[in-house]
Amino acid sequence: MPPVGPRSGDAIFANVERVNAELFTLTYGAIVRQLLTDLEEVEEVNKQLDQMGYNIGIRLIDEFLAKSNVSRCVDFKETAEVIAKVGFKMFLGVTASVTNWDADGTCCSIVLEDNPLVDFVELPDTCQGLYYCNILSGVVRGALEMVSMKTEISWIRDMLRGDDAFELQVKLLKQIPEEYPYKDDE
Amino acid sequence: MQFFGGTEISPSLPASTASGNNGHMMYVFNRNGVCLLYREWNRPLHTLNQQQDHKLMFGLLFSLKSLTAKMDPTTQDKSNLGVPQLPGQGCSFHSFRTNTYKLTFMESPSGIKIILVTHPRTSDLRESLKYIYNLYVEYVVKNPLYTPGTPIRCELFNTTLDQYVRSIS
Amino acid sequence: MIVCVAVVGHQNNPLYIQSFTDADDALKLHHIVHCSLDVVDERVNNPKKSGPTLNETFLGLLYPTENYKVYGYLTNTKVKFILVTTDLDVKDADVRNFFRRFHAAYVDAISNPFHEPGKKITSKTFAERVSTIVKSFGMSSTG
Amino acid sequence: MYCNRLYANKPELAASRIDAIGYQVGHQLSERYTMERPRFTDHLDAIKFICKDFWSELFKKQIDNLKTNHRGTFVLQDNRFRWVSRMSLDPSENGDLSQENAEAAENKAVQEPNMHLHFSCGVIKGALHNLGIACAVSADPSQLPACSFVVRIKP
Repeated sequence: MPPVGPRSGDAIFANVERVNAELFTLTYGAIVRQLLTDLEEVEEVNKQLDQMGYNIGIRLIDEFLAKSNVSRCVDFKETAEVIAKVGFKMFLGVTASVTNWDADGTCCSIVLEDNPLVDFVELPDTCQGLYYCNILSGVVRGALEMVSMKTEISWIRDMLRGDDAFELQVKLLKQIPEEYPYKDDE
Repeated sequence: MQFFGGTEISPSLPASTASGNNGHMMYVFNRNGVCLLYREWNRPLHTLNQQQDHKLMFGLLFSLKSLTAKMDPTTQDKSNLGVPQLPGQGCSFHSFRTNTYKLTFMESPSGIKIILVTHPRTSDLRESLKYIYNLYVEYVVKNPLYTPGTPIRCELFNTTLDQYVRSIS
Repeated sequence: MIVCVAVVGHQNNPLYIQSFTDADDALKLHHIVHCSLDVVDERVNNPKKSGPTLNETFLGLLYPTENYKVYGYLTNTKVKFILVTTDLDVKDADVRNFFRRFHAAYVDAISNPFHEPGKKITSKTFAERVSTIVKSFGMSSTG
Repeated sequence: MYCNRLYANKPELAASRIDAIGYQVGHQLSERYTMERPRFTDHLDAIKFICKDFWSELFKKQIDNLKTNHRGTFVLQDNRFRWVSRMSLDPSENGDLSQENAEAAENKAVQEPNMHLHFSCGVIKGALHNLGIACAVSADPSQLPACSFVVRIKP
């Protein structure tokens, strides 16, 4: 099978309708802050951001597929590469790399060295448990679920917590085949 | 057999030579088999009620895909007939033609299926379906009032789609 | 050498004040900053025809004392920046350049989603950037 | 488009929250986009700034039409407002309803985009407040994809 779809998102990124970068970054910041005010518990905010990300991911996948011309996402390894190289470039304008594959190819890390979401951000001491970019893990989870891959995603490194990069661990739980939705005797 | 190969996507309209009313009807299903959209332009005969009609169409695709994959002479890796596949797994068909109509089909890796039934003498419509998929992204997925997984009720999508289908030759 | 910089909110509430001297004249510098605020108000309300262009953010030299020169800047959002320097021969262009960079640092600092408008600026990044800008003051034109 | 979707998927975030989020963003942006420009002399000057420079930064286009009654009310119209350009509902859905219900449905069609416009209103309000202008901002999406914003300056 020849490789399908593009290997980099640069060309697509250039064509995608873009929203003003500062507006995007500041809006995300304002949302996080509003959630902190409303929910009080940092854990709850993490959960909510993940859920919002998931809701976005399940929509974003179709735009990604339509614009990137990726026609199949069956192999997890290939899909992870495409998400990192093309997906992140297309929607965030940054390139991510995929590393730390485990032996059976079901777990890897997506590493971001640059992340526009955190421009200007300094976490106050009261928010130390906050995964500020948790929306990203939700987006990836939602998008992968739409291409039949149930995953578990967690943060390994976070620059707002003093690490040198952002690292998301993506663990494939199972691939769900398409079921025939109607009962035969109906 | 593989539907849509590695060609560049065309955000612009695929060229059409002549226009007319070649489109009969169109279905959009999601990965759960929910019929998100049924649109009809030219269908003189209705034999089934709408629900049965959708079910029949979905069943046809489901079985045909399973059969085409099973028949594939180029690959070893096959599951048993009727066993569910991942969207995009195995080979698939992109169209078939009868003496009275032509059916063109595409499926995205996210399981969105677009089926366009047209006049039997229409040309290769694979690019057109990709274009319709792009319309779906722009006017349905990006419509904040639309809830994923529910039937599509977006005026902008319908009008743009109708206009485009009229141009198909 | 710059001895003190300050950011003051539109109700004359101090948002950031930092002195850069070893001596314990912080109190004196704060007093100078405080006094300069009235000059800013006066300057804005009664613009001199000979002074800088009408409504320009850069207000120029507010007043010289025996040992210091005090410069002012007023943003569109009515936030005042004050600069106190011991240099007696200061180029206008250097001061303008200083305020431009200082303003950019300020804008980024208030863009932190956790910063509350009207509250003091506690950002470490901002403090570091200010210190860099202060250190490089006047360098560009002297070579 | 994407930030629009962020909150679009959060129906439980009430209008006031969305407005507050927009306010914070507008407040911050106004500081950024007024850097290196002279201070405004009056309200009209500031409103013009919103129509031209501010709108251009955000949407790569200016407000198409500005009207005022010269007593503190300004109407800013964008003939093709980007954040609602993909928004539509099917009117025929309510085709066979009685007159009364049809009116209710129409109200709904107006209200829903309204929720999404709270963000834009918040942005404008936050920006103007930071420029020293206390005001109330509302949106009129009845002519989609055109959209008008009404700014009422508080005396």
